[in-house]
Formats: sequence, structure tokens, C-alpha cells
Amino acid sequence: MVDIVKFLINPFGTMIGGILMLLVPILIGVAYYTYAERRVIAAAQLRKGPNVVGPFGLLQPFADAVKLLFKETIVPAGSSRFVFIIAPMLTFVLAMVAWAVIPVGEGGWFADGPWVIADINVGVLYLFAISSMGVYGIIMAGWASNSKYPFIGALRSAAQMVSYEVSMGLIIVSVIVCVGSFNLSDVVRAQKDLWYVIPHFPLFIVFFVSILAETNRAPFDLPEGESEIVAGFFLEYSSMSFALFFLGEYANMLLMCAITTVLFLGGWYAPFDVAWLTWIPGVIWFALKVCLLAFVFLWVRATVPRYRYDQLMRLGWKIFLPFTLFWVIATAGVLVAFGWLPNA
Amino acid sequence: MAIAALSFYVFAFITLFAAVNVIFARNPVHSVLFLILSFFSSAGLFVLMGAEFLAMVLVIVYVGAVAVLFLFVVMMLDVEVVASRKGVARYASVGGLVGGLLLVELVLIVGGRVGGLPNQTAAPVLPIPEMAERTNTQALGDVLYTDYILLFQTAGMILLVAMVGAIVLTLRKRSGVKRQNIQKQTLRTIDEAVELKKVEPGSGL
Amino acid sequence: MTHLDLIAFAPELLMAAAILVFILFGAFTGDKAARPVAIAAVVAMLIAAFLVANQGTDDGNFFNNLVAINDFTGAAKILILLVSAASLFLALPHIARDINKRFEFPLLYLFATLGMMILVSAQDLMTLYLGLELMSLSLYVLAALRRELVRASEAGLKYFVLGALSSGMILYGSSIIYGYSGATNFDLIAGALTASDGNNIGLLVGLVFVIAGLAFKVSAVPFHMWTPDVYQGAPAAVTAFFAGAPKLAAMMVFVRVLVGPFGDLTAQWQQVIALISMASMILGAFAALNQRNIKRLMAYSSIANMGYALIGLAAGTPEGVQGLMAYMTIYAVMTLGTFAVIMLMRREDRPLENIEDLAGLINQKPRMAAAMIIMMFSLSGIPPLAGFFGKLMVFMAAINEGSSLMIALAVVGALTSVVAAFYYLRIIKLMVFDPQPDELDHKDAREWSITAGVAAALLIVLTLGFQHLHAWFVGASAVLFTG
Amino acid sequence: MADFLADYLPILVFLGIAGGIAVVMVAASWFIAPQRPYGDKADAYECGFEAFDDARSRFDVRFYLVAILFIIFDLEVAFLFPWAVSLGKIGIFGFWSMVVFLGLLTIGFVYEWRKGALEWE
Repeated sequence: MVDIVKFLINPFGTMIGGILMLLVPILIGVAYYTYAERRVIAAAQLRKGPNVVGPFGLLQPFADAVKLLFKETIVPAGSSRFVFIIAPMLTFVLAMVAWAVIPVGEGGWFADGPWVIADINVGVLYLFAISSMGVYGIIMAGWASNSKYPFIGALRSAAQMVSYEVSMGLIIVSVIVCVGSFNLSDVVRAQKDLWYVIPHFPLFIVFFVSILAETNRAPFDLPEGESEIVAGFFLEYSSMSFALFFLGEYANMLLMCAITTVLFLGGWYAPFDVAWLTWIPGVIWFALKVCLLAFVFLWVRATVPRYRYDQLMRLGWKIFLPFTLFWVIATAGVLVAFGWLPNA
Repeated sequence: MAIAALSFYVFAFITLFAAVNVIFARNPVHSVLFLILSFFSSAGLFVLMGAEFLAMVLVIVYVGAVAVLFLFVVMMLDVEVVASRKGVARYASVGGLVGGLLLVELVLIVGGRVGGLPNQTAAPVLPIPEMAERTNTQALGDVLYTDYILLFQTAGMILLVAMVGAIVLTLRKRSGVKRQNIQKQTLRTIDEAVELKKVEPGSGL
Repeated sequence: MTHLDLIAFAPELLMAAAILVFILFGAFTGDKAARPVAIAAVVAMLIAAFLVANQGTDDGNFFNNLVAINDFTGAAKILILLVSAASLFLALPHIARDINKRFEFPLLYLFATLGMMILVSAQDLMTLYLGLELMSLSLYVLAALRRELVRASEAGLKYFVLGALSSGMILYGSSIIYGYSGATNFDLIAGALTASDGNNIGLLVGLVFVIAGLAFKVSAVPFHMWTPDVYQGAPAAVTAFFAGAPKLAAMMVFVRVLVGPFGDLTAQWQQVIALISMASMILGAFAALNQRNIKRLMAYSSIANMGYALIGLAAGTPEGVQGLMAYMTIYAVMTLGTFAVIMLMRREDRPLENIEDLAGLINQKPRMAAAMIIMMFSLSGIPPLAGFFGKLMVFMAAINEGSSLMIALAVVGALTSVVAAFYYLRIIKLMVFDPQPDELDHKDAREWSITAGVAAALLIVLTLGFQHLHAWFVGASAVLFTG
Repeated sequence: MADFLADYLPILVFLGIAGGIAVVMVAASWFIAPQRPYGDKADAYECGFEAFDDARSRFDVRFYLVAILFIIFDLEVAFLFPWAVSLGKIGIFGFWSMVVFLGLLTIGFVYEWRKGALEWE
């Protein structure tokens, strides 16, 4: 017992403790997000959805996990074994590691500063870097399977990434110009009085559409496109490898919602600076905002039909790119003209 | 700071290991994957040196964009693994000679460092600001767009040339391709699209 | 940045503005714009040359010491702009004929020329690298422009791969130099070198890499491998451009780097340059003997000529630099003229490339043959043509420098000139004495005849007015040696 | 410097933990679940057909063009990052400096658009 306490006070122990305190809720959140998706889609289609395992089907995600654990890991003949096994792990690890820089709350009983695992100076760039690597898991899976549909899925995924990532970068720049720092806690603090969703509303919409594409969600689920290319890049996967892809994808969705919350929805701040609202801890607000956005993800999936590739290209290159480029210059221009620049 | 030293050796080892494997991997796709790994661990080395912005940009640009293109080209080519090995023996001597020369020069440099101090007498162009005052991204931004504006704009010209070059060399006009004109499609009115006809029973159109 | 910077860089800004306007014009007009853009580009280059010649600002460093403007850079830019303009003029008929009418073609010339101008003005390793890249990228694309031809694509690819390697060497060398001097600025490097008290092995190693990279750009042995293939694979007009302006620019920057910041290391780099120069002269002379394709022959001839020009650099004296400038100027004129004649060799509207096709040219096109004879005599260095003076100047510089190495270099130069004279004179013999094969096309493009004629005339005029040219280069090179 | 690196250490640890979880999950299933591969099971899925040929084939050259353009614009964004955080210090001059740079690339973008490089066929 004494040993455990010692371990926990030691800075390394608190670090690992902090990591687990973030990781476990995320994994549980991801599990219930899959459940929520099935319930929401079911509701949208006037069905019931999973409701048998446990009360209201609440134990369904765990049943699924156990089922997948006992399935055989099939590695297709003619595949590149090593790459095939590594690809889902990469997707999962990237989706997890990005969370390290997300600040979920600040101050209070828990810590003095922001509640974040790694409070680095270039947090926004770190997220951009990690998300730009996300495509590798998919490409590697598609190529390693040595099967037609996964390969097409991989191609589509890369082609898709090319279409929206530039505008995502430009959107980030527009926000950062207003903040003057890449540190995500600073980004949130800069929104104490005014969430960026208000001045940057069009940008918020474009960003939300881009993250739908980033996470390969409907209407941009071209790499999976179950009615066109069966299941796309993870067609050949089974058992825990499949589960890792699944977890990675859903964790990514929550991550993107969290990023949107940080960039546009004022992170851990309450919507109004009213006493009874500010009593609620910041982390609850953060979680609520993430849940709201996550719900919109599901709502969109239930509503909008899939885009064709050329339409996505057109949207990304001919609409989003010029628009966001204009917005960057306009934002910077306004800030410079009125002398509103941060750290001038 | 033992952890920092340890991380340095781990990253350095991974970088070198991956770099060697880029050359010796049998499958070109594996070569590219090792290249990515070596980029990634170089980014780790950058972080250890305090160059966090460069580390992130290395990952964003090289890993996230350039290497994706590499990987694609290599995946599509499906190069015959054996065939590409044939030339190795032929050029090994020349390659070895050049490599040996480089090695000798490197030894000379390192020797120069060990034997006598490097002659860094000239003041650095700009002192590096303290990390707490100004992050290195900001320090970079402070000079790049003002003091080095000429280089910045020249870089813009180079990007422009790259754009023009890419289009000139790869764009082909194809005829007989159907294109969707979304504007035209949505601006279509009922009058243009549908015609109501009174059809007499039994006679058809 | 102040307005002085902008005034000092007015010619470059003009070129950049021209590029941007032409891109937009071309993008909205389509390929109809090709010829107007090309003509406008020639005009833009000439105006830029005029601006350089009448630069209103004082000499000095601009843009936070990133570039230098002085008599030497001015002279270099004027030469580059004139040679580029002439090459583009030479390519005008091509735009209608071989190169499928694309307005990007003249644009790439402008981009490359702008790169060269920045390159020769560089007062900092970073400027040098960016200028070099701007130039090289445009040249790679130009080499591969006719992508429907396998040979052109191959040329482009080879040029690109080897060029990227050489750029890498320059970067690597620059990083070593930066590591050892703590600066990328030429003045600061020079200061570090002076302060180093002979402990400069690191800087020297870095310099060797930079020399290797630049030697690639001037196609000196042993970095010449790309030259014959690229010369042969690229369209003749593009080859004429490759042979002239980029080499001129690379030579000038060679001089600026070696004589400028690394002036203290002259004794060391002299050996390297002398070696490169000697190897280039020997290989250029002997390898050209067996060539049947005239473009390949010109490639080897250019390698040999770079060797001669490098003698001037190896001397490391003001006299040597003047010799190099004179040599490169005259060489550019001769190359352009020769390529104009090569392009005139067409049968049934297809370009001819074999030496045998020149046979009996004197009967068919006497004026052209006369121009070609002048060119060949000048290339082989027979007095009293201008080519002779170029060679004379670099040899004299080497002998006056006095060290045994330089005298050996001059001797090798003289001997290889004799070998080289053999293949130049063989072409003359073919044109004058050999029976004529099938008829060539009668209708010649005006631009080609004009260029050939003007080049031939220039070679004679330069002979007569050589002291004026010489005086100009004396003035221009003085600034390099005042410290 | 030490503080700065201390900020990054948790990421490294996080990487290790996440990687560990992934490996453990796959390995656990590998040991717990029965593994009985045989020829037909390990075949690539192709809607019930035998595979006709190797799946890895060439892709339209147009894709490479778009990918190169993407790299160019990605670099442009990389140039924007330091600008965004130091705009407060470099002020109006820095602003116009970037406007010129973006102007260059916008001209390139207009050129691409007019050339039809952004159309997918």
C-alpha cells in the first residue's frame, strides 16, 4: 500500500495516473459512442436498435468486444503480413496519442493549470501533424490486404485527404491569428468572453464538414463505402485487428469533436458567465460540447447521402480552399487594421 | 535529464536503423515505410534540440504529404523486387568510392571538432530568444517575413514554378469526358426539364 | 526592407511582375498566348537588362545583406539577360513548330532567368540556394517539356535526378559551412575564415561540397554525365538555352563564392578547380572526337569550354576572372550562333542532328555556311576571331599567376585546343568539300538566320572592339578584389 | 530547456501506453481465439469469385498531379503558421509580406483552375 502511494506521488506516477485518467474515459466513451450511433440511427430510421444485452442494451458494446476477442485473426494469403498487422495498431495509437494535448478543463480541485497531459507550445500543430498521419493506417491496410476493394478504399482515402487537408490548415491559421499562440489552453483562454464560433461561424461550418471528411464519415465515407466497395480498407480485417480500426475511427471522431470544441466552442468555459453555470466544472461543459458535436456526426450520417469523388474534389478545391484563404486574409486584415492583434 | 539523453539515443538509433533499411529493404513499399519512420524519429530529434516548430512541420509536410505521394507512386509501380537488385553489384564500387569519400570527409570534420574548436567567431546573425519569452515558432515568424522577406518571396516563386511545372508535365486534355456542371444542374427549371403531354387513351404518343 | 532595396532589385521585380502578368494572361487566353507572351518575355528581359545597366542605386548589400549589387553582379546580370533573351528569340519559331504551342514555355525561360539573376546577386548561402533552385526547377521542366518523346522525358528525368543530387550537395556543404562559421552570410563567413587562423578544415570540407554542386551546374568533369543526354534529348532551342545562360550564371556565382568569402582559401580551392578544369578539357576534347550527333558534340564541346573558363577561375587573380568573363561571353555568343545553324538544318520540316547532314552546306546555303565557319574557327580558337582572345586571356592569366600547377594547366589547355580544333575543322571540311546529300528545307525561320548572322558578326566585332569588352570586365571584376 | 522537454515526455509515455494496449489486444485475441486458417478462408474477398489478378494496379496520373498541388499548398500553409503567431510583432509589414506571398500562390491557383487541373474526370 505504501509503495503504491509513493508511486503515485512521484511525478512519473502522477503522469501515468493522469494518462490513465484520460485514456479510460476515452475508451469507455468510444464504446458507448458505438452504442449511441446504433441507437440514434435506429431512432432516425424508426427502429429500436440494440436493446437486449443489459438494461436498454447498455452492455452491448462490451458484448461486442468479447465477441471480437474470441474471433480468429485472419491474415489473407498474399498479403504483407507485417504491414497488415501494424496498420490497425497505427490507426489506434494515433487516435489515442492526439488526445495528449487536448485540455479538458482548468483549475479547481484537480490541478492548478489546465487539465492536459502535455501542455506543449505547438499543440495545434501537433494535432495537425497527427491527423495528417492518420491516412497511413488506411493506406497501409488497403495495400497490405492485397485485395481489390481495400486497395480502392486506400486510394480513395488518400485522394480524399488531398482535398480537404489544405483548407483545414487554413482554418486553423485563421483561428490562431486571433489567439497568437499554438498552445491549446491559450486557444481556449482566448475564448473566455467570445467563443470563436460567433465571429468565425462560416469557418466553423467548413471545419465541421472537413472533419467529417477527415474521419471518413458519411457523407464522405468514400474509403469504406459499404454499398460500393463492401467495407473498403478494412474489408479483410477480423477479430481484434478489426476492433482496433473500429476503436481508432470512433476515438478519432470524438477527438475531432474535441478539437472543434477547443477551436470554436470555448473549450471548458460555460456558455454564459452566469454563477450557476460556472459552478458546473469545466470538464463537464467540455464533455457536453463534445457529445453535442458527436451527436451531429450521427445525425448527419442518418440524413445525408454519400458524395461522389469528383464532387468532393470540387468542394475541397474550388469552394473551401478559396473561401478559407480569403478568410485568413480577411481575419488578419481586420485584426491588423483595428490593432486587435494578440501579443502586439 | 537522463531521460532526454536516453531519448536522444533511442531516436538516433531508430533514425539510423530506418535509414539503413530504406536502402536495404527488399520491398520498395517497406523502404518508403522505413523512410517515414526515419522522418518521424528525426522529428523526435528536432524536439530534443528545442526546435519544436520544425519537428511538427517535418511531420506535417514530409510525413503527411510528401511521403504519401511517395508511397502511392511506389505502391502503384509494383516494382519487380528482384530486377531492381541486379544493378547493385555493378554500381557498388562507384557507390562505395563516393560513400568512402564522404566518410573520410566526415571524419575530417569530426576530427576538426575534436582536435581544435570550430571557428565560430562570427556573431550569429540573430541571437536565439529565450524559450520562455518567445516560442521558437514566433522567433521564426519574427524574422522570416521581415528580415528575410526576399527569401520568403523567392520561396513563393519556387512554389509557383513547381505548380506550373507539375501542370505542364502531367496535365493532359482528354476529349469525350462527361463533366457535371452543378450550377447548370441546379438552375434548371421545371419548364426546361419536363413537358406535360396530354395522351389520348389507346393511341400513345 | 526599405525603398532602396526595391530600387536596387528593380530588374528582378520587373521580371517577377512580368511572370505573374503573363501567367494570368496565358491562363485566360489559352495557348493562343504562346507567341505574344514569348515576344513580350524577350522584351521584358531586354528592359530588365537596360535597368541593370542604368541602376540608380549605390553598390552595396540589400535586403538585410541577403543580396549584393555591384559592378560584377551588374555585368553578370546583363550578360545573362542578353543571352537568355537571345535564346528565347531563337526559340520563337519553335513555339509554332515543335513545342506544341504552350505559353508556359517562355514563362519557364523567365522563371529560370529570374533564378539566375538572384543567384548571381547572392550574398548569402540561403539566397544562393533559392536562386539556384528557382533556376534549376525551371530547367528540369524545360528539358522534359516534350513529354510525348521518350528521349525528352528521359533527358528531363536524368537532369532532374542528378540536379537534385547536386542541389543536395550544395545544401550539405552549406550546412557544414554554417556549422563551422556560424553564419550563412558571405561577409560573415569571410570574417570567420580570417579569424580562424588556419584552423579551417571544416569550412574547407563544406566548400568542397559546394564546389562539387556548382561544378555539376556548369557540367565540369566529373559532374558532366548528364550533359550529352540532356543536350540530345531536349529540343534544340532549349539546348541552346541550357548551354548559354545557366552556365554563365553558375560560372559567375562560382567566382563570387570562391573569390569572395573564400578568398583566403585560394591556395586550397585552386587545386580542386585546376583538377576539375584539366579533367574537363581533356575529356571534352577526346570524347567529342567520336560523336556523330551534333548536339552531343556540342555537349562535349561545352564541357571542354567550361574547362577553359575554369582556368581563369583557378588562377584566382583579377586577370583570371576577367579572362573567365570574356571567355564565357564569347562562348555564349558562339554557342547561340552554332545552335541557330543547327536549328536551320531541317529536312521536310524535321530537325536533323547528324554531322553528315551538314555536308555540302556551302552550296545550298552559302551565307549560313559562312556563319558556321566563323563559329567553328572561333570555337577552335583560331586568330583573329573572338574565341582566340578568350582562350588567350585565360592562358595568360594562368601563366602570369606563375605557379607550376597553373602553367601545367595552360599547357594542357593549349594541347587540348589542338585536339578540339580537329573536330571543329572536320565540320568545316564537311560543309565545304564533301558532296551534298538531299536538299535541306529552303524556307528558314527568320529568327534563326538573324541569330546566326548576328552571332557571326559579333565574333568579328568583338575582335575589333575587344579592348572595350576587356575594359568593362576589368571594371566589373575590380570590386571582387577590393575586399 | 528542461521544462520544455518535460512537456513532451508525457507524449512519449502516452505513445508507449497506447502502443502497449494495441499490442496486448491483438496478442490476446491471437492466443485466446482458435486460429485455424485454410486456403479458402485466407483468400482475398472478391464477391465470391476467385481473385482474377493481383490487386495492386496503376492509378490515373491525374491523381499525382492533384497530390503535387496538395503538397505545394500544404507548404503554403506551413509558411502561414509562424506568421499567425508572430503577426502581433511584425504587424502591418508582415501582413503585406504575406499578402504578396499568397498573391503569388493565388495566381498559381487561378492558373490551375483555368487549366482544368482541378477537374476530376
